[in-house]
Amino acid sequence: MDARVRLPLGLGEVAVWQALGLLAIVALFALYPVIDRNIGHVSAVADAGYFLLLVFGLNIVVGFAGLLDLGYAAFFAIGAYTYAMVASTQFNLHLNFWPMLIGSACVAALFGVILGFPTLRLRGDYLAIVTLGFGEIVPQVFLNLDKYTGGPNGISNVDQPVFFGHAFGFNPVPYYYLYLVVALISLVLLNNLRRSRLGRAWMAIREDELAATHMGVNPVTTKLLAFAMGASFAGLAGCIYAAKLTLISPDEFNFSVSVTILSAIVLGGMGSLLGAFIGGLLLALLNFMVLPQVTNWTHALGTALHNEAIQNADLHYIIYGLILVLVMLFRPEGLISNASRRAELHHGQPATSAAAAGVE
Amino acid sequence: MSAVLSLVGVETFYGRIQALRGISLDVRAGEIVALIGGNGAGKTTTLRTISGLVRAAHGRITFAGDDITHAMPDQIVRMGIVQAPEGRRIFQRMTVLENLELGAYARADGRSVRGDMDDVFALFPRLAERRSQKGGTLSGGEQQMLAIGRALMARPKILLLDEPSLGLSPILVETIFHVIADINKRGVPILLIEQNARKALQVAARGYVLETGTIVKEGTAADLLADDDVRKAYLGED
Amino acid sequence: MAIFLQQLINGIAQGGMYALIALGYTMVYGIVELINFAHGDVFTLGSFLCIAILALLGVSASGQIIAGWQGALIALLVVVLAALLCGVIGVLIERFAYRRLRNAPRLAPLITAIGVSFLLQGVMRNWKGPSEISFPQFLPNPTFAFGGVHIDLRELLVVIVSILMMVALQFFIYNTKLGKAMRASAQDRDAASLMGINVNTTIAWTFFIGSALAGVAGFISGMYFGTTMFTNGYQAGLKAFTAAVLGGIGNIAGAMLGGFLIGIVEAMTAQYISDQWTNVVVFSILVLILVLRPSGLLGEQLPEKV
Amino acid sequence: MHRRYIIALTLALIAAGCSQQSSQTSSSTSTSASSAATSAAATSGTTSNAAGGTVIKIGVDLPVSGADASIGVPTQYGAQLAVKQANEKHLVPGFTFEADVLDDAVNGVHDPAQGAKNIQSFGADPAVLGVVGPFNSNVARAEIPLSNSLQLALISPSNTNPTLTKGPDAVAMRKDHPDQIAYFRVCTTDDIQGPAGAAYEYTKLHVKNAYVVDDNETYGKGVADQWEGAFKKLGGTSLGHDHITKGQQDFHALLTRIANTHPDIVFFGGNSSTGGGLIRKQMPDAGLGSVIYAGADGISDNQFLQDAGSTADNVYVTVASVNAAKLPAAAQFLKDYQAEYNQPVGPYSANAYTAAMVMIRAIGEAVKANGGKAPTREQVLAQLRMTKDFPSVIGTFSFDANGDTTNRIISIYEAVKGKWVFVTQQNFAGSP
Repeated sequence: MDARVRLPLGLGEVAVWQALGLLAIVALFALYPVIDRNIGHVSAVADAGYFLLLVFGLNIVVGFAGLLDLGYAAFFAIGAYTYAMVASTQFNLHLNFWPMLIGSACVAALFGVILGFPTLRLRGDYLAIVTLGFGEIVPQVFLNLDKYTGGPNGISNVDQPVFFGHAFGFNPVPYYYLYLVVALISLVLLNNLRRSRLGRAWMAIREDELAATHMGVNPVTTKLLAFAMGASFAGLAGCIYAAKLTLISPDEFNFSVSVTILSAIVLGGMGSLLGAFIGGLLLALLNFMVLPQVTNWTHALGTALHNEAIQNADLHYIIYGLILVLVMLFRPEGLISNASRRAELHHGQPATSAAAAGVE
Repeated sequence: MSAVLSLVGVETFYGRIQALRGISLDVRAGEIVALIGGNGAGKTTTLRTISGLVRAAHGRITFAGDDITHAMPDQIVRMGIVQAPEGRRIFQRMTVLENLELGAYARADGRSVRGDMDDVFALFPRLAERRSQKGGTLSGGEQQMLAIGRALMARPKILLLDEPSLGLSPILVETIFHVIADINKRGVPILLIEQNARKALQVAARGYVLETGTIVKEGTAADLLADDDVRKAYLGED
Repeated sequence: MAIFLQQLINGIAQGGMYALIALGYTMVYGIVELINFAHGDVFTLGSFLCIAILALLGVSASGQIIAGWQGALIALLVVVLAALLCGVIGVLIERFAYRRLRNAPRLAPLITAIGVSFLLQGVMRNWKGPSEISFPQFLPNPTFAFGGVHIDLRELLVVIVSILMMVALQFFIYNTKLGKAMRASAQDRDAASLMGINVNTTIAWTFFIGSALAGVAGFISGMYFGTTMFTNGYQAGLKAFTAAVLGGIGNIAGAMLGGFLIGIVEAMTAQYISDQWTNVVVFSILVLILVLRPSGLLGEQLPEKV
Repeated sequence: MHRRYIIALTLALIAAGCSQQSSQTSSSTSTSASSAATSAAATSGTTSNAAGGTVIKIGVDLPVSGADASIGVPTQYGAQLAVKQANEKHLVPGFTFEADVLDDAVNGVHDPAQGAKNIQSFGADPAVLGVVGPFNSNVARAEIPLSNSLQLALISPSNTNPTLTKGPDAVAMRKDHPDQIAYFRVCTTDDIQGPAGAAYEYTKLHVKNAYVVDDNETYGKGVADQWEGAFKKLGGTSLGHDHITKGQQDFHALLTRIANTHPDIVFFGGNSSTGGGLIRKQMPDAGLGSVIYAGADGISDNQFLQDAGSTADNVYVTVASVNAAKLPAAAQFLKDYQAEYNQPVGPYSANAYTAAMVMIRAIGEAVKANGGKAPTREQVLAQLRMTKDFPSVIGTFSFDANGDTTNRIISIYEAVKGKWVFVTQQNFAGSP
């Protein structure tokens, strides 16, 4: 009854309707700039691209390897600054964008290892707090080293990519396709990575580090690889981000960025690639398109009603906060989660403590 | 003799996994009842369900005629159903004295607490020596004494003991079982879970055998000790 | 030397505020193992509530000084009301946003806490607008000088109030029945239930006390700085949290020590290194402490909970 | 099951996002990377007067929320008033102007990246022929390369940092069209403002020892350096120079350090939104209550007065523009502004009005040159570059080859018991 097709690139076997749905989504994304001729919209949707890359990267660290990272934006900053410093008037270096795309990813990965190394022994909340510390320190260092980074002004005049003689300029469409291509490659890559030896090692570490070690998983290299590969995605995202905006400043990489990326993963469903994708897309749309509109609506409503309070109302924070709370309350395991995981998580009854879970 | 504590058709779930599949048992006034069974049979879950730490999805639990199926854990303790849980679960960062005081937490009669503490110290002289030591620094046997002593501080109308002899040296096991018998002699009925089925059935009046969430056998302790299946499965005899 | 002492006073005053906020973090973490990201915003909300209560009492930011017992009475009334309101808000947050998730995957309550933080910031932003708002400084502020070092009443107030609060809290935790119930619930929630402790009520009380202390911090911070802003809780919260970790999370005395140390480190960094590096220094300390001694300065080295 | 549901939801959301966008022609499509980033309170207001004809939009990019709002909003009103009057007076027959306002403040403070995103938004809307803004120099640094590349005219009412128009930095920012400047400003620069303030405070207030603090931004650090250099040249002593961090609230430690050097004056380079008022407020706590506090136009706003409260006294600021109240040409403007908004003008309202008027005039000329048809952005720019002896409410001026105004007037104000009081103004028209 249920006809199934095998997808290429190791994406596995899915039902026909799922394959068609997937195809429709890819087609929709591929054609979006043709459908919507408004450059401003394309630009906003393109910006969802860097956010998705960040979500993919953090998903390796948090979702696959179970290492709670609250300062992931630091690597985004490192990637963006790497490219901005070598491809702008800052030092009058103008390295080419394409090799630097890889270069930024490598530098970010290197810092992933450097910042990951001291945290290897730490678990759970302690790890989260150390990464939070790094997330605060890194942008502050960029802010203070103004001789190299332009301080609070950031670095402007960042070079834009040129693709076989075709300059990207300020037109968002080429950036949109660049993000789309990078995101699609990343998805395929991550999907295969998840089922590779390394991917299984990450999940083993996530479920039980001690047991994984006994099974022959080297926790040091496994964790460092998670940090490095996770950070490399942030490096990629930072590089394209800096090139598209032609400007970066340390304010762009604060705690709320880390938090938003993390909430996309948790919202989507921890450890699930599809979940990360959906969560990332939903939050990007919410933050880049829907919520900014809400402010405009309340403003328009206030103007129409001649009510200054409504005119100046800013519901962005309130709505965003409410969404996070409500989704977590009603679907603590995220929007996408497989059945076994759900069963495991829903056992809790009001009077049962976390310790009780150990009884079964 | 009527039952003090009675479970009728109790079913308990952890998520979708059913841990208890219709347990019915009674504990009557003044008796020790042993609950024996293998790992994962549902013994601890039974006690947790009685104490209200997990909710029974179906069935009824009554205590002295009152329905306590849906009561909160603290209410259940206040009614006099007191448990010394598996693994002792003493408060590691509190002193022996503080642990005992917490045992009496639910009691309204603050004045007699001091006297009861002396009784506990009389029962376990080791605890008296270590009264201002942190719980976490005690040895396993001392922790078990503290766990039982703490339960006694609540002046239980019924005592639920979960694996009191687990991990103790043979001498300490003897001591603990003496104390259990001693407590029972004062008129406190006890529901006892034990890995050491032989010892348990030796002090108990009656027993229940639990397998995968169901009671497969019940009877007087003597009958169970004599039962072939029980001997094979739980007493290590061929 | 005088300058060192003067900076020490600055550090202790600022540290007292961090310590008060840190107490809430450490109590809540101790009992439910949740980094309550909304706690910093409850602190800011405390300042906002004080401003509102003062307005109701007819005290505005116009700079009127109310001396003597009248001023003291108003201050007392405001701080008590703000603390009560913050406490109630803390309890409501726990009841509606966290309790359901007590046994959910660890990240779920963390995200919820962040959501509540955004929600509170949003409410404050719409309430008083998105810029700095003035906090009425209605108390006289005499300065006491000795040996080249001066301390004013506000600084003295900050230090005295925070130390008083901490001593009271320490007494409460160790010597009252509820305090013991809190410690017991923090160590083993199930075992606490088996002692007849109502764990839900105990956790609610923990949030109440922690949030009420944040409300007190909101008052003294408003008096000390004279302004507040809806985003202040974020930085203050992070620093206070650092203080809690530095002292050993879950440890009351540790939170106080950590708070004062962070405040002093900040002041000394501003004096002897540079003002712009204070955050880097503070967060570097956080990282170093956690890497070298995860249990903090006063925390006990216990096997990790998994 | 729910997978299908979520995919449907995603598609619905995308669709919703698109339709909302298209129904709101004037809305911002860009936000900051920060989740908390919001385009705030007064954003995206569209002023239009249905006079008929083709709509030409003038973008307005200013910080109009948070601590910057108290100076940003009156500036915005200045620009909007110009647009309204242009429509009423049919200054360009056959065309209706619209002011399209975008906020460049994130969390209540001006943000360069947000500014850049706003310019990209304006650039994407073909109806936008020019932009009034930005307010802050660091935002300008982010926007100038963009506007140069897009050849979209950018006229700032208030940017005072000299490196935006002069020197190697300015050249680097015009890399796409080095010879076709697209950035202009109607106020003078900090190489005039800083020394003017220093001279006033050194000679008139007789202060000799200064401590300098800045917020480390383009504008703040720039004006602080200019002030400090001039102050030392006059014979004054600089006891120290520190940078503060954006978002900082506690300045007690810094002020104690400053108090230890016993200055006569503390100079702050920066904005009210970056700490200008809070520092003043905390000065008495460190024993600096009677020390003179000075700054430049960045703190010449109501937010400063509000933040500083009772300490808003004995404070001197410079403003890189005329005091409109002193100019006969501005009398009508002041009256109209009061009538329209029922509040007094801000320090840069007249400048924004002038910037918008210059823009409208250039568009009008371009329309004429184009035979009555809507001009291109390049044509508007060409007209702007030719602006000569333009009579405005802040005096008659031309744009020089760098896009700077030839009108070089510095006004000095003093905060007296919580109010800004005009002290004097000086014309530096002859200076380089």
